Amino acid sequence: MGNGTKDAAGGRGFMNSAASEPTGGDGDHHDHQTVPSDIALRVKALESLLVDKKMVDRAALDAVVDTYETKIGPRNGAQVVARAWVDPAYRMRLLANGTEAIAELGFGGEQGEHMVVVANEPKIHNVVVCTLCSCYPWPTLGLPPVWYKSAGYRSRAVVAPRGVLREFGTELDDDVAIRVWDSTAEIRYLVLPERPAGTEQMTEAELANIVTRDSMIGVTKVSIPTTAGDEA
Amino acid sequence: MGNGTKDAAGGRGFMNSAASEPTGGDGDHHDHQTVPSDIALRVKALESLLVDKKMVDRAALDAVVDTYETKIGPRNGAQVVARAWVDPAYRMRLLANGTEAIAELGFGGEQGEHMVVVANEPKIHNVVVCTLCSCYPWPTLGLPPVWYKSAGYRSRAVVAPRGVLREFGTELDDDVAIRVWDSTAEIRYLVLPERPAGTEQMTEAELANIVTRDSMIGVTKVSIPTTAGDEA
Amino acid sequence: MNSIHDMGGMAGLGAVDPEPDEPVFHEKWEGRVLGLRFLTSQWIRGRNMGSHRYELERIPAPEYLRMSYYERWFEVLVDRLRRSDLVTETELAQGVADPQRPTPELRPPSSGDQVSAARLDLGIAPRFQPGDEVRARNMHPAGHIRLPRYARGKWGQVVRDHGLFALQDTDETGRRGGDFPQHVYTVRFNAQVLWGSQGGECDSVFVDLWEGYLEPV
Amino acid sequence: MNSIHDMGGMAGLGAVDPEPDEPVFHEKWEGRVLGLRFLTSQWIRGRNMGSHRYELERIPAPEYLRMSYYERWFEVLVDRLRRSDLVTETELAQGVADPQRPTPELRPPSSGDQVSAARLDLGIAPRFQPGDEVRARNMHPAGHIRLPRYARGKWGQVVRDHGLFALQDTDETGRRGGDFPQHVYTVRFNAQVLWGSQGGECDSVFVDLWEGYLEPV
Repeated sequence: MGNGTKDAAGGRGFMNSAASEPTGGDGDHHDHQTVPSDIALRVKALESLLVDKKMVDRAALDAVVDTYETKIGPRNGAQVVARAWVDPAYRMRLLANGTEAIAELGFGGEQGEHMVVVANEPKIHNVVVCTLCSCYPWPTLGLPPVWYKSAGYRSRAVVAPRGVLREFGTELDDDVAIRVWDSTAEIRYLVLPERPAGTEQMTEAELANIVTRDSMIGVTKVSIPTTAGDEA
Repeated sequence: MGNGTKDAAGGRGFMNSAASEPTGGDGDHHDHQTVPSDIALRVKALESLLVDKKMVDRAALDAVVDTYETKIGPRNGAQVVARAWVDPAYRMRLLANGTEAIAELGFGGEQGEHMVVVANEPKIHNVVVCTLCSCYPWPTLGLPPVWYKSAGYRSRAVVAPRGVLREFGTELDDDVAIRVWDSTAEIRYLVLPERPAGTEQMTEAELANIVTRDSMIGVTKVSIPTTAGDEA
Repeated sequence: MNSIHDMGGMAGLGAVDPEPDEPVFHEKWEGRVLGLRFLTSQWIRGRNMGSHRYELERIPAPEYLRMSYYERWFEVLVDRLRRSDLVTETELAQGVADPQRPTPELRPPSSGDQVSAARLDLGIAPRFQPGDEVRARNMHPAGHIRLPRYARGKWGQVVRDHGLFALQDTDETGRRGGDFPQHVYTVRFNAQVLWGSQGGECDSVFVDLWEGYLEPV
Repeated sequence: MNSIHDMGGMAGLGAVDPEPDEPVFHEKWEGRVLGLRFLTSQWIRGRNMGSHRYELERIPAPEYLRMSYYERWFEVLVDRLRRSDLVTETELAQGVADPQRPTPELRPPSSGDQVSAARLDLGIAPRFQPGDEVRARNMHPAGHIRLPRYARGKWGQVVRDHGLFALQDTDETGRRGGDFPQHVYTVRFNAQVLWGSQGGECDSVFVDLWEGYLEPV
């Protein structure tokens, strides 16, 4: 007890992290680290029990985990974005009916049944949150990162989006209108980021490689990685 | 870690205590019990330091603690209520200017500088809360009990006063209007409870003895204790 | 239910703190919880267990804020399995089935179950059209609702009608009384309507709201 | 600041749970914290430490909900003494004064100090009269304010003018820029205006509000 209240110097660590616009970490940032150590054992016991009762098939369970760990993830969404960047007709279909256009590339299913894609423009920046829960477009982005599920993001994205974006290194001009999408119902949102300048020569596959998960949530823009060289 | 999530049977104790209208305790109800064990030592060190620095005089500190522990408490408020019950002119002064009328009995000072007294009537029941903090009329009621400072009371008294009163055993008829006073500024509130029937023969001192702290916060009514006999 | 889960607009709930190269699951048990939730849903169905979301929201605030996402899922899953009598305390502790107990059977859906998120094709006309000005109702029921506190009582403009969806609201026990299909609209709220001068002048928050949450301005 | 301290109307924050024959202090250190807070206030004065209440509200929600009342007071007191350089980390750890450090001096009040709660006699006319209908402003500043979230944007009726008091609001660093004396009014809100049909039809909530929190209806 009490570890949460004292930092190494015996002072109040929490007063430092209480700033309204925290900019740095405090070294204990991922809430999974505070999980009781016995939960792994309790989950294992539940799994064994349900298999023993023939309510759950272990191979099916393995398959679910494998699907979300290796098959479904933000590379799917990056393909959608890259296609929209190179194919104006696809972009129109995507913005008119996200679910159908995303299905053209083979993506759909749980938490992606009702997709809306919102496009960033020079003076419009979109950002997605789920304040009540952690709703997220799984087929295109995979499972959400811890920060998306964090109370800090869920609470502040709707009231202080500019401050939150700044923490991701995203500085927006004052005249850029921010549109925050709170996924309170069954619709799931994907942000279509702006195609960065200097990518005119890139192929669709190369473009997909520079599209990040965070840019499709809307907390960052897409940029050309410095490690990709300057040939473009 | 994890003690909070499992009851003796290994289940989720917190799901039981999560009901919107909890009626019983869970055996770990007073939040001081969860205080880190080292706080007593840290307070002692601070006191020694401040005395050593001659910033605090230990006799003055003892006097403050003694004052709040033995001299200021709800017996003060009970005298105010009893006087109002037996003296109609005092009652009028009390409701017109609480601070001055309370000062007539010698009570005043810190957290009692701006007193308003609100009277219960057959169809009006008053209850006091401080949702933002734990403001409380110290000169008449002493320091607040733990439950008054609890998040449960502060959060629910304004939205579900009838349910909160029920937990104190106070059942109000449906046609009784509840007036909740949220002490958000510098005014402090004292409830003047109704004088119970059957107390016509009691002296002012006897009446003061049956006035409880909770009745002056407004979560209970005053009743004649069964141990007081039936002579009245 | 005005629990801590409805946190939009609050302060003091911690930093955002993204993790570089974050794995899908930080520990193996997290993936198992995800899979177990999916694979047990057919068993919990028909047992009047109500809404998973409702149960998450009933977790008291200090626990809710302490627990990770998958930890909350796990605790709610165990609770639902136990309350629906699919598993017992002893079985959970031992991790093996009690041979004295009958094998559970699958059941057809009951009215108290979690409801499908599918769009419904029922031909019910919408009350509002894109462009309509609406006000979100000021409602504080004890059950699960999908109208965040920060939007209640505020006016906005309907920008899109998504069609009919079953209402996910529950009563104060987590149960639903039926599908209550309603149009779901995206409503645009100006940030300064929501947050006063703290909101950005040109900024907006778009919230998807069932028709019953809205009234005409 | 929309922290967890502004909890009026929330659910899931625990039972009320009164304790029979509760002592004034459950442990000896609680009384000492109370006394130390009182006796150090003259020392903290003049050191631009801002508002004690603001500091309490900055405690992150999980800590705030875990800590007892006097524990919060103690942590804020230690923090203020340390930040105002009246004590050092080493002194706190050892419980004795560092002989190398100068004896602290009392200082006259500074504009950044906590403000007095006294009624002010300045002859500023009130904007509102008892009976006036008013609306509480919808404001969400980053500093300390005394307008609870549940009342923001709601209309009520002025029932009493308590006279002039210094505004206790702070900026986002906990400091005040002056006294800003304003009339404080008790405003009566109908419970159904605040809580919709969840509120009692005949019930009201009375909230004491500085004039600047209010606008005419």
